[in-house]
Amino acid sequence: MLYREAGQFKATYVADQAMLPIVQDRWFIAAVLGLAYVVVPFVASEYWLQAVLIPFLVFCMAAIGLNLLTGYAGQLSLGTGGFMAVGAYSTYKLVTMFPEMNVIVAFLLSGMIAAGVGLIFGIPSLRIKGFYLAVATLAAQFFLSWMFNKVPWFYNYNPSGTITAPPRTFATLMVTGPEATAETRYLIALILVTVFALAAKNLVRGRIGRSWMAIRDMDIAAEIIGIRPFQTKLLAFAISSFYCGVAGAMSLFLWLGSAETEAFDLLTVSFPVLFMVIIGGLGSILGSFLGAAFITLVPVFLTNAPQLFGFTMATDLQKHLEVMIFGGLIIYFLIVEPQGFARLWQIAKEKLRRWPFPY
Amino acid sequence: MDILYSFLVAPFVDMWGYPVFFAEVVINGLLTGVMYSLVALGFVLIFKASGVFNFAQGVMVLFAALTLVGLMEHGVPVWLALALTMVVMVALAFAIERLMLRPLVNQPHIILFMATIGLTFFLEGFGELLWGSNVKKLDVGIPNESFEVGGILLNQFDLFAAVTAAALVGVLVVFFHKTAIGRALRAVADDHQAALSVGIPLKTIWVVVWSVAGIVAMVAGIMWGAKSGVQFSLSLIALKALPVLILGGFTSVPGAIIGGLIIGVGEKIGEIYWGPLVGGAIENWFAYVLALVFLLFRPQGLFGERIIERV
Amino acid sequence: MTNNGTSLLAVNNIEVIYDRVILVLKGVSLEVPEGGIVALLGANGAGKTTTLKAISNLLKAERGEVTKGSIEYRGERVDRLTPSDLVKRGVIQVMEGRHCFEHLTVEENLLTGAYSRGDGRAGIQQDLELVYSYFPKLKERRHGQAGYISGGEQQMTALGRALMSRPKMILLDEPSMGLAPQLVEEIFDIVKRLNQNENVSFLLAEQNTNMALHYGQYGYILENGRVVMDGDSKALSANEDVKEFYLGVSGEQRKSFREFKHYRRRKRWLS
Amino acid sequence: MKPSRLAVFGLGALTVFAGLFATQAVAQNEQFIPMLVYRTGPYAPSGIPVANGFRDYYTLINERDGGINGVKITFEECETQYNTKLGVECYEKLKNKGPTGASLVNPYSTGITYQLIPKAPVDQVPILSMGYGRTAAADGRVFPWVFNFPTTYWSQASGFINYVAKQEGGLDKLKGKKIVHVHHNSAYGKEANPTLEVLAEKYGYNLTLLAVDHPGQEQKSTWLQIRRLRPDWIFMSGWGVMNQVAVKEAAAINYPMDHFVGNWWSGSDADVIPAGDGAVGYKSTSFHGAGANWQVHRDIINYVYGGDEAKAKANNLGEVLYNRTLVNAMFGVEAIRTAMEKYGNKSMTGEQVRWGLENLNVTKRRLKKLGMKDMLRPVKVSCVDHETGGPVIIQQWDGKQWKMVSDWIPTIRDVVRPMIEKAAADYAMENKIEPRDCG
Amino acid sequence: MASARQFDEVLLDVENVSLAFGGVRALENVSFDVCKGEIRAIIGPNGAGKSSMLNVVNGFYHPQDGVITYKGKTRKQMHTHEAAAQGIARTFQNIALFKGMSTLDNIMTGRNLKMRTNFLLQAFYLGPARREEMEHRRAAERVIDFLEIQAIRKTPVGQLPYGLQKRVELGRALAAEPELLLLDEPMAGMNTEEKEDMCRFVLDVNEQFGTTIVLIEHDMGVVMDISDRVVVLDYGRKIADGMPDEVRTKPEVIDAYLGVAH
Repeated sequence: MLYREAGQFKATYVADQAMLPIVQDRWFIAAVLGLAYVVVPFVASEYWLQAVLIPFLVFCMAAIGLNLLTGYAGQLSLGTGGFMAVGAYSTYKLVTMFPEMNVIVAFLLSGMIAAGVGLIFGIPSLRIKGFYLAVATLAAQFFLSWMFNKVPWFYNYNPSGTITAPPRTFATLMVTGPEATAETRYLIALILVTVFALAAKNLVRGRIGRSWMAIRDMDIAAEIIGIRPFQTKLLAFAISSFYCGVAGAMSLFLWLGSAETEAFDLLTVSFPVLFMVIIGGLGSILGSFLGAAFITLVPVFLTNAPQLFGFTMATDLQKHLEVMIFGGLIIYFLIVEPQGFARLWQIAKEKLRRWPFPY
Repeated sequence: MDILYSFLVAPFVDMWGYPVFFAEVVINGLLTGVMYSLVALGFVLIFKASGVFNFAQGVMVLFAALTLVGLMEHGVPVWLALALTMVVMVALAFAIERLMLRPLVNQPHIILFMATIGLTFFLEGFGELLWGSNVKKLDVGIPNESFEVGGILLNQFDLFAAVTAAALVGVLVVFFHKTAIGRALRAVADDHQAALSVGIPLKTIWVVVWSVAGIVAMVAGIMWGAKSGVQFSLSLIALKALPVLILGGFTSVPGAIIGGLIIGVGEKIGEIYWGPLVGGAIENWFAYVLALVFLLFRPQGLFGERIIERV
Repeated sequence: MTNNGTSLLAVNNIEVIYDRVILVLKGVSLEVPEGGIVALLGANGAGKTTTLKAISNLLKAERGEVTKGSIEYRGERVDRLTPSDLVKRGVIQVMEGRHCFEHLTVEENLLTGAYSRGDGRAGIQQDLELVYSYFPKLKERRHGQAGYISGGEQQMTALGRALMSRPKMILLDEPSMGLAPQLVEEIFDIVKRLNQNENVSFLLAEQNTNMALHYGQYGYILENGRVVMDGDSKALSANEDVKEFYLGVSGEQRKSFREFKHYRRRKRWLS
Repeated sequence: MKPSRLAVFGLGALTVFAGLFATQAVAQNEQFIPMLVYRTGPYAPSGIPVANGFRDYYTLINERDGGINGVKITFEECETQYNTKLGVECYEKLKNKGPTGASLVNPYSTGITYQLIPKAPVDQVPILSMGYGRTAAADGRVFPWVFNFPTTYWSQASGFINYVAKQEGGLDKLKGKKIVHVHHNSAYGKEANPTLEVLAEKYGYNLTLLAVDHPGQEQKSTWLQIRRLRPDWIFMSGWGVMNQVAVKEAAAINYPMDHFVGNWWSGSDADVIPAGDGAVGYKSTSFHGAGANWQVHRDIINYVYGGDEAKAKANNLGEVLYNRTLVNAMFGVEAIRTAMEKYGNKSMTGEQVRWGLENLNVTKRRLKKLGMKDMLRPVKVSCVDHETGGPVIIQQWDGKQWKMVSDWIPTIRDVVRPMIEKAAADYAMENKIEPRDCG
Repeated sequence: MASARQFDEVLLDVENVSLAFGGVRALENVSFDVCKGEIRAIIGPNGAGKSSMLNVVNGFYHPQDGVITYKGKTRKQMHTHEAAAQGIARTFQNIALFKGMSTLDNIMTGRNLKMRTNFLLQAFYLGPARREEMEHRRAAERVIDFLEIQAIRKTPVGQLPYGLQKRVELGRALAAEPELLLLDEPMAGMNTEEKEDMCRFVLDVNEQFGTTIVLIEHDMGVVMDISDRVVVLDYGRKIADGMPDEVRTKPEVIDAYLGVAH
């Protein structure tokens, strides 16, 4: 009975509609945020920040974006990488064209540009559904990466075709470029993710979220209720692409520092983000975090595990085993709970609620 | 105006002016398309019979080719290596059924899709663990001479691949529509639970389907592996099969072939006649745009089964 | 159950849990005699479908599990068998909502039912004719896609498909759902004929209590995962509570649906 | 999974993760060199000989010489799968290992190099991207921490043109010749384009650029276009499976293979083996000798493999990319040695190794001593010039092995160097870097 | 039996509507009217075109022929969102709830058309968005109270038993405060007790809110008891129209639909 809801009554609808109506949940989230904002920057090594936590945050952002589209609105997308590339390249263009522009503003503007692009590639969703819709988003993915590679204007005509995040400050604090400390970049990423995760949560529990889920669950019924499918889907595409765009900008400016289109590839970005969303839990913001954690952290853990346990093996053998175990774990967790970690989390809470009684 | 001319008129003038070359482009496109279809077929088989979009099909191609070539490197004669590889693929099908599909029966498509991603990772590691990551030459004795017919250059190997693919499709069409097990396969694809309830043993069906898909993967592996050597990249040809699948419909064996041919010819013509105008290397996205245009007119793919929608 | 000795199917005190948390059946026992039609009655969500699926072993596919009790068919424990093993032994379920294979033709649908049989083409052809003789409408539609035929025809297809496996026992879930009155009667008549001519036993989960008790010899009433009452059809039909809550009859008169607006008596067997 | 098991799993994972925070004790008097390798993944066929070359050379130095002036080399492999993101993770993991941190880093991937370039001055880890990476980094005033000697993509392209001119009988014969550049459609693949374009203007040959999309398994349209164009020469900047398919397709359209020249990442053993006999005659550029008949190889067989030649061959001894990394490892070791001349025989810091790289002077005599006599040309790096614009050599596949078939071919410095300086200046401006004064 | 109520204001008038899919005729020249405030039943065998008729009325299908007059406005065909905006709501034969959402969310979705705030306000849950949400929550709660489904407010509807799902679906339609409510087999698959409950709700809606109801139902008892007028369809044609008692004695209706037993 650790997790007791009993005795927590809500007297107003406002309280009942709150994001975290249960007091234990509120404490838990507060603890996580405290840890992330206060403890981690002091404790974590640069390796942890740069190679583990910042990418984790970038992928959280992208996964939330994709979850809005795929998990909530039910539109399968494999174009995440493409939309992230839009975010990254437009931030780069904005920041180099207007060196005085605040870099965070540039992030948000690029998000909007990505939203616009997402809108265009969302148009086929009017007619095409399910796996077939993936073709439109794949076209987006391949076309965008081709375009950023082919049109030299996007990389300021530099001969190598690679874009590099120039050093920029945010209120005297160096936030991008090589001089920016990992701690700063981590905190900026964390703030962005917190704000946008909150916004996403608000969206999905309100009118818009409900219309997305309605379209996802039963588009015909939704239409008959008066939800316009086309507008609703397009809005999902736009908002989702906005998140992906910001994630792309973050990945260039706060994480990688320099990138070519290959950094936003189908196999290394779009698919993994989709995996995060599925294994984390479709239609769950928390799931996006859990999924991103699984896909980004487990390989890191597996890479480092043999050394920690004190045995070494050949690099390739280790990698092969690592990949095999990772694949096995995916299957294992799906068998344990097909609806993803978010559902597993719920079941665990359910059990805690009844603990120590079996049912 | 010039731009309009070079996009809208010049390519056609070119095609008209050099018909032999145009014919060669089309023929090569068709032959490439057949190669795509070979990969797409494996997807179709599994999707049709179990509703699973098998992300691991590309890796299965690699795995089969690796096994074959690995055995041959150990001095096993070609015919025996082929037979042994088939055995391995069937064994793999058994393992997949037992460890992955059975516990996930009746789950939504997207979950099974995700599980095949896990399988992809596993097979990637496993295949290379067994046989190493180095590139291997694959030669099962298919002739590979080029010859010219009326100014058109043809390659024996490409023709051989086309004939093989045609034969495979023929066999599979008969299998699906004329045999009891084929009927059962289609029933399973429609409704797992109902299939279970009428006594169709999912176990057997899945093992059969995955075995057949494994063998198709082996054939695809031989054809593609002969071109590029057997190496990790072989698993990436799955990406080439995607637009084909989408165009042809996930559930149609002939669709995989026609889709492959359309994509093959379309992307070659696009690349050769329009590619240079925009800097080239447009094949990848062009294939998808082509598929997209078709889909806008037929949302279920060219040969996909009609989506039955009722209120 | 009174007429003992020839019990074909016996369910003893089973408990079913979904998703490892949700307890759906809390100890259900029932018996079906050889050649009988037994009705399983109860409100929605009472556990009728779950009971049938527990017997046919389709639960696993829904992450459900029989955690206690046993199920015996002809004296043999069958709760660990696969559905296809059961079909081979002659127990087949016709699921609620028909579940036809939409993209197969009607005839192909029927043929899938014969999948588990080993007795060659001739036998199957013969049974196909038999099914068509029971459902002449299906013969007209034999080449139509099952996704496009009407609800009644789909129900017939589903029943015919089950027949193709030469069953001894059919678990029939909600055959009347969404069907016009005339069709409902037709379906039940066929059930009766099958029972008499082909000696097929039925376990019938049904909302339409009237029909179920009319055609069945014995009935169980399920509420909230428990059997709250059982008895032969006549006895059940005569029971005051059954009359009021399941048959909509008060005293000797059928009550108008308008009346319930203002007054209702609560049930006596509360669970 | 029951919550208890879940908890145990979680706790276990946590403990292990916490362990990652702990720093490890390190021995003094060691020189740590990180190795970013790709023994798995799509480019493993190239990555394996690369990794083995590094490993064998460092082991050789330790076994034969007892380290660099008595300082043992320690190294650790980290698998990147040629994936930029994993590469950065590896770099972060390894950059602080050893008593003085990473001495230098050989990223062996264009993407990873680009990532590390901005980090190098901050982390004080010099980058040696030998014959790859950012060409503009050859300007040492803007990129003090990045080295790409002995030569770059741009120099290489000019070397290829010089080679063609020689074959055709002089630079003036280039006029009207048709040259096709088949390139990987990526930043790497496009590197040679500007140089080839500038030279086309200068010498009057017709240049056609044909991009091949990643990964390059299907190149029919490219080779159809080539069949139609019938170019006199083909230059290729390919990578991975693209090379193997291109060689096979070239043979299939009966293109004269000796007029088909790959760049130095398109001319390894793995690139030609799958094509079988079709590949015979195919050429590629290089900046070092091929084969296993150099002194250094004999030393490796003796000291590293205990005389077991077969085992050494199984570990790619003498393959093109293996030899390339021997050279690469040698440069790193020699830079450390150079630094020690100034700072003393102890573990060098990244800053000191950087000095060593910038003042590296590998002479003919030094090469002979290292067992690499004539395997490559002497190299002298300077503050301004981190590339040295060294010559290229052409090798040809004879069906069994790569053979050198040309003399050392000079590059066209007067065209390439100004281009490099312009690109470096642009980079400096965009990233607000004040170029240093090299006096 | 229903006391014969009198209605004169026509709310919906369907004239000579024909509908075909490919070559198959689903409706042929069907005409009927629905008066404001009445309960109108449509009966007929499976496949007679009853659901198609509802789909035409709320704009999901577009008839090839015929005109529809709704609230005095005549048009050839409706559009779904138009129909919804003008107060036509419906339930479905095979429950079409949003399975992933809770009961409350499903009912709130029914109020979607009445909500206005844009997504930026929503994303940050600012004043107007919050106020609007609360206002509609109150409305949704009224529906929940009315249907007596307070206990399952937060339960995902996918987990609810069939009967309750039907009730939630009715709730979703009611939340839109419709003028015309189309119910497609609201009592299919229910036992008598549940049907009694459902009838009570239908009658209450009709009486308390004055909502006009068009109802497809197979249970003749229900149809006879609660409907004011009945249309009978068979093979896409209208074969009878009138008071329940008139209709059920017609020989055509008995032949096509009721069978001898009734």
